[in-house]
Amino acid sequence: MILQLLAPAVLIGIATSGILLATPYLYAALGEMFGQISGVLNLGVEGIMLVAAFAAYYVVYSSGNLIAGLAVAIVVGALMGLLMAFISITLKAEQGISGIGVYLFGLGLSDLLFRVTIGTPTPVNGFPSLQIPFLSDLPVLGPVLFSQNILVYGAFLFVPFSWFALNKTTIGLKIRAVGQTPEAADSLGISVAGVRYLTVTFGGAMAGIAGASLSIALLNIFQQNLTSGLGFIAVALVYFGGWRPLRIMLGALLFSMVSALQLWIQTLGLGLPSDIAGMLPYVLTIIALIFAARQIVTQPTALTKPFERGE
Amino acid sequence: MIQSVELKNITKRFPGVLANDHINLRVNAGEIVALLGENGAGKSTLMKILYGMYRPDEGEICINDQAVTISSPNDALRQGIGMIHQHFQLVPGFTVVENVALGLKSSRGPLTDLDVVSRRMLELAKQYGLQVDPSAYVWQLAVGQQQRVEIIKALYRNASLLILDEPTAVLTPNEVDEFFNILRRLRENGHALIFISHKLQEVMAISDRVTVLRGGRVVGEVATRDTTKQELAQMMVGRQVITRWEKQAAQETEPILRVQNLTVLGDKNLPAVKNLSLHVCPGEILGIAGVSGNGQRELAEAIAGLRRATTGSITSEGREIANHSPAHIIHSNIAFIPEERMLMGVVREFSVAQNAILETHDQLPYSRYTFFNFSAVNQTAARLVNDFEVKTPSLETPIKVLSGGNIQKLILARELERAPRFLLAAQPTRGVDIGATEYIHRRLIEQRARGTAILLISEDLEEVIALSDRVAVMYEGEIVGVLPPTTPVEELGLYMAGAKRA
Amino acid sequence: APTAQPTAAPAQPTPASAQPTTASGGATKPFRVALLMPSAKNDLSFSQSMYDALVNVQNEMGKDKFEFVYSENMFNVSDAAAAIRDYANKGYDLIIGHGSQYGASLADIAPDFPNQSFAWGTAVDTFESKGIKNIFAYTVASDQGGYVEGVMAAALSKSGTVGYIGPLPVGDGKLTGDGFVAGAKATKPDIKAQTVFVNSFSDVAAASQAAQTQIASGADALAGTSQNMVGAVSVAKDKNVLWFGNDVDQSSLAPNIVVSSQVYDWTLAIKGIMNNIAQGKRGGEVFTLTLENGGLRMVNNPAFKLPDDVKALQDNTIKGIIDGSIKTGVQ
Amino acid sequence: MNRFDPRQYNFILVPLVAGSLALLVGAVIIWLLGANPVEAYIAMLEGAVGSPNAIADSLVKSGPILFVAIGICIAYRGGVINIGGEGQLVMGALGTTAVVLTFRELPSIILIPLALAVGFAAGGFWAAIAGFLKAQFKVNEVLSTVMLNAIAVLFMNYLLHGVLMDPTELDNAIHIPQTERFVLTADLPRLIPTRLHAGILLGVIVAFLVYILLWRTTIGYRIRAVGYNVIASEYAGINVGRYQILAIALSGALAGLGGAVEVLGVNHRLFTDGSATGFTGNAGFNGIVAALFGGLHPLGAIPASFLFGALLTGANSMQRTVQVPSAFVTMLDGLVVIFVVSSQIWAKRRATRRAIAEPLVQDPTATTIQSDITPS
Ligand SMILES: Nc1ncnc2c1ncn2[C@@H]1O[C@H](COP(=O)(O)OP(=O)(O)OP(=O)(O)O)[C@@H](O)[C@H]1O
Ligand SMILES: Nc1ncnc2c1ncn2[C@@H]1O[C@H](COP(=O)(O)OP(=O)(O)OP(=O)(O)O)[C@@H](O)[C@H]1O
Ligand SMILES: [Mg+2]
Ligand SMILES: [Mg+2]
Repeated sequence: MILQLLAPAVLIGIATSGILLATPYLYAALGEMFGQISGVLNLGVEGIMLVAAFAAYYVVYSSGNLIAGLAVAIVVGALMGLLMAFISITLKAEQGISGIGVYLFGLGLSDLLFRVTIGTPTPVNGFPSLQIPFLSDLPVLGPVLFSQNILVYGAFLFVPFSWFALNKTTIGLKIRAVGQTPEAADSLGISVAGVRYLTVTFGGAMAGIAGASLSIALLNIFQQNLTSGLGFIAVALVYFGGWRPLRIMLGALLFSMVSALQLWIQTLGLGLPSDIAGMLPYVLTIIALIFAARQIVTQPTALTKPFERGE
Repeated sequence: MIQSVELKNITKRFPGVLANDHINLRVNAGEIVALLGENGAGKSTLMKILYGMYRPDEGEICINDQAVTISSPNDALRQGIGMIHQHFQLVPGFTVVENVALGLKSSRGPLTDLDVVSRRMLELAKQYGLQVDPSAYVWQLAVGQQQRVEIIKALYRNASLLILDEPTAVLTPNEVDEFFNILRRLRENGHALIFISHKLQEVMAISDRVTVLRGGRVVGEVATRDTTKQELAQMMVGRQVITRWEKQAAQETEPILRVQNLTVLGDKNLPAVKNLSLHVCPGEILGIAGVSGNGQRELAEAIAGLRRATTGSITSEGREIANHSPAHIIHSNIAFIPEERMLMGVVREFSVAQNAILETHDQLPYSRYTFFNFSAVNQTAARLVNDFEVKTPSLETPIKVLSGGNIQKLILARELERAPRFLLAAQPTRGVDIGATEYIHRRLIEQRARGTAILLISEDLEEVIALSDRVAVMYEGEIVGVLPPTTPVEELGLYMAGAKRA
Repeated sequence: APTAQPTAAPAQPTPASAQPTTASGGATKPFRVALLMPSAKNDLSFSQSMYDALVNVQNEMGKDKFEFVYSENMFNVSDAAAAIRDYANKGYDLIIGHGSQYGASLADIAPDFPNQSFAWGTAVDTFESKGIKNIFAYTVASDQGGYVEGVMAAALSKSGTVGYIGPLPVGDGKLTGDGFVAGAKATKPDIKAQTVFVNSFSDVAAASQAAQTQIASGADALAGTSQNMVGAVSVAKDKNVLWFGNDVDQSSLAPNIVVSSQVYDWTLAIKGIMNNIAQGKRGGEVFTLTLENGGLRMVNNPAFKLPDDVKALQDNTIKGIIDGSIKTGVQ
Repeated sequence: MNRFDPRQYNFILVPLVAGSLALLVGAVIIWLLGANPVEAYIAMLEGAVGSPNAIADSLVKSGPILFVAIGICIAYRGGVINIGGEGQLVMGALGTTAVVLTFRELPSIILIPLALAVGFAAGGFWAAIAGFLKAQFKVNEVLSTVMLNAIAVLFMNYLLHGVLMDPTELDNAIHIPQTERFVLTADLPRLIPTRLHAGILLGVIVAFLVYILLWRTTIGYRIRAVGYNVIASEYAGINVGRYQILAIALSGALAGLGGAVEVLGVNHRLFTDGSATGFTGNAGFNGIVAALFGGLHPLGAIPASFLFGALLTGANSMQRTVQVPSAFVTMLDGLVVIFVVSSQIWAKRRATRRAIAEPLVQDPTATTIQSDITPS
């Protein structure tokens, strides 16, 4: 059984679909990471992704303009992020629960809008794959790595970008400070709320791209609950990766590859019942969380704690 | 550059409290003004107003005789006001230079310029004697060094007025001396300083003028050279305060607590207590002196059962308690006054009565078959509140509303109620004003007289000397000397700094 | 136990419209139907197949003769039961619980409304054995369509591998898959026919990943059931792999690659039920859609150029299933 | 000590206002959808409480919400956030189902309590996993419970098209993922001749028991101590890990009981739509909101859950009457959650102000008391 899974075709297959599905995870998880590092847990990513996925899909459906679709997804995602920021930062609501509210709201809203505007799932032409000259001609690696659509490349470029932004810029310094010791940042005149608004809104915009990557790049369709829990996994990946971009990327790849793996196990007729195989990614995530939880040093200690001066 | 800062008629109300009541205060360049007062007198509130963290209800702030509005720490920094809080405002996961650079405009636009900051920082450090490694992580630094980082942060931002809120509470005598040297150098350079402390000898040593607050009002203003410690205490509390205690000499008998060859790992998984041995006899106070971070906390936690002992033994009345559960240890007649009362000593949201039975709630008469007997609980709580003069509106009041001194009294009452054979008191008076400190000291001395063995861990050398029968100095996880309390402070300081061992 | 009996409800005031209405026209009152669906009415799948059937009937009979209302996304039985009772109180002539989970609630409620009819599916139990007389059941032999698709897929496949993607290994999704594999094997005994279930009716990304897996493992003709298959179709379209749809005609999703779809036409069941009611029989009958009775149809995509030999094979297979000479082997 | 003081839990007004605001936003959306909001909300009201049957339906709907909400009160007081209600409902229902299918000859008087007990235990076990991971490995329980939800549902699906499947389904080759209908002796008694079953009454009783547990017993005292302050609890000799696990396990057990009640009282069999939502109706999430609504007090959870059940039942009825898409109901649900959780700040502020200001203002020694505050 193991041997069959180690066949080159299978490994390449797993890698290919792993890289594709890692795309929405990367945008959503890295965006969420910024919010969490600054101290805000946004559990509403799933809802934001849904609304943005619909928005992008709708624009592309009605105009065919992919760039406009992506831009609208970003704006819509940012607005939803802003809503989440307002609830959790200004109104200091319990973040785990307000996230569920945003999720339900997004789930309902996206479906509602879809129903009143388009109604039935209709495919659109999404981002075409973009062959990178020369590199895409490489044997094996070429098709896997260098003939994807632009959003896939973008997702992987977002990884070093995030690392750089966090560790090499002044705003990165502020974000980390605000999530670890908001009082310290506050005493230096840094607006804790301001930084958090920024990161959560940015995270929303990224969740917007994540949604768009599904509806106008990977699946090229919209349907009720298109994301099916993807956003929640993205949130888990942030913990999994211990708030570090590279590890989050590894987590995203691992998760999406294990999802592919369990489908391969079925495809090859290896006799593991589909539901049991389907548990693999979740069980794996829990196991990984056990290890991630040990990395206390990087943990944003103020995560989920609203900041109040003088207490 | 600030020539003078003047607070005029500042009033600040909190729900139910008049924290500042028409306060006037002036400080000039090249001058250190000390602010004195009991706990809750309004010192920190006044300073937070000056630093823009609170808005005053009335009154105004003048800098160089010009009225200014300071509505955020940012404004304060812009005006040249810096504040060093009692609880350091540092990001522990950052390096020193990152902490300094935080929030500054960078010379490289959106990118950090840590090299530039690091260079300028070292210049400043040299000028004022504030040596610290820019690339070290803050969590790795000793408290005294962290404080230097705080000062550097303020100076880097061109602060010419520095507010120092209880800066010495966590320093050793030697560190205090160094710290005062830094303050003097700042004063010579034309900085203005406001200094808050509960320790009168420090006020006498460093300040030029003293302002005393009581109940939110200014009750006295004197030049330091025209006053004495006794007079200041009188102003603050309204009576004389005892700082020296007469007590019977302790008997050397069979010890109650015996620690042998104990090794305990710290948070970073390195040995924090190394092969340490000590014993405490009935009717004796053993004081542990030492700079914080030398293993005192880990020692206390190991005795309390909160931290594993990797080797060695801890016995109480001959029975092994090392690596037993906290519950087991509590039931072996051992009591604790933990270091951080708000964090460890009480459940802030619980009422006074509920906190009074924190360890004994599952015992008769407070509960039977897991069901509470509320009248028994309230009876005991009422008696403790009464006996220990805990000022509280009611037994139902959430304890977080009480003052630190009163919370400390309740903890003391609760622990002594259990008639312990051994009491571990860690920092029992940290941040507590002199009135309450005197009260707590008296209770400890009384308990000693009843034959309880007491292990006193304190960074306040004065306190250790005043209460202990023997003083053990801890340095880097070891006891480097057990000395009589009559040992000169300077010599103790040498032991504490690791420069000398017995 | 106190609850051994179905609720002894006080006789519900019988609504006016519960007077036997004739379905075949002539009467002044329209025939009124209420439909509860587990997902959305336009899910391109199970729910839509019933919704479309009602629209068909309405178009045929006219809005004045046939009225219907619906509740979507009613999978939750507690919600559905409330809705069923509400519709019954409002006097609908026929209340359809389009999902096998509604059976218990119908059996609970139906006896209180003896002058109205209820129907549910896919199921074969009308509760007549429990003395309930006003419940119909309906089901579908989707293995037949799956078989036809398997035959065609095998015939069209160049790689020698075909695949089926299902939601859960249950219900009509499983039947179709079993039929598909049987049909493919019957056509080319050495063909590889692989099935994958994605454990969800709604996870589009998972369906798309499953299609990628199938294609990467060599499949060049795929079939699938459930609303999330739009994700699989999208991948198939990208990779130019043939697709066979189920439940409804899916040609519109990808005109270039959709070969054929197995369409459930519940019109047959609806009309059968209405006829029964017109004759005064309010329940007790089971309707099964088959290729034979026309409730199941293979709808070929006009835009796809189906080779003549495959078309002939399709026709023969359908004929064989209808006359019983071909058995799907499923059951 | 902390007896029940309605004033202290006067959290009801604020969420009520918040809920109304959410409905107001909903009205605008209905209007945008081209329907008449007034008509819609009248239909909603009628559907929720317009007739004995409607009231019964609302109460039945609130059943699992109530059980989850009571459980959330315990978890929350113990400082654990349990997002795993969905999975725990599923596991509870599974446990109950297994009992009913195995011991079908037992008389009701034994079968029902046994089935409920196993559902309770199964939900508790499932939640305890998250508790254990938190206590032992510091795994964030928000995430582990979300993962455990997914696993529970897959597990249920696995059993439902395997060993638990109705044998007649196997014969029919249709393979509908459901069990056979339970024996009639396993049906929970009806309270009045509607769908209202005794499970709802059980929920109310359990709420009272949990109230007593939390505020009258040492177990509750420890759970709350741990919830407020882990370090102080440890110092006081409380085994923090054990009580964290206990809090979330009890919380999950109650959710499990909710699942048990739902299958025994409403569905009379177990089935799946491939997700949990279909069977639970999102009760695992709505229960959290209802708990907040009720001020995280088990007695507050009772009216809060009923309100929620009525809201959802009414919204469905509104869907039928004015034919707005069902997605609207989901969205309205989200809006209510958002508004209610956002309004907590006002409820909290009022409570704090009372706790700090009131006793001190009344007490003549107020100023002296405050005058020697030392924070640590
Ligand atoms: N944010 C606040 N809200 C309400 N009351 C407050 C607040 N901050 C301080 N107080 C109250 O104001 C009074 C003055 O407190 P303040 O902290 O200024 O005293 P302090 O002199 O600094 O005491 P200490 O010596 O203990 O540091 C106290 O009664 C305190 O309880
Ligand atoms: N929001 C609040 N409501 C009620 N009381 C408060 C509040 N904030 C603080 N207090 C009380 O006021 C006291 C002083 O609080 P504060 O934050 O000023 O600490 P501080 O000790 O004076 O500052 P520092 O330790 O830096 O000198 C605390 O003991 C606390 O009980
Ligand atoms: Mg102070
Ligand atoms: Mg203080």
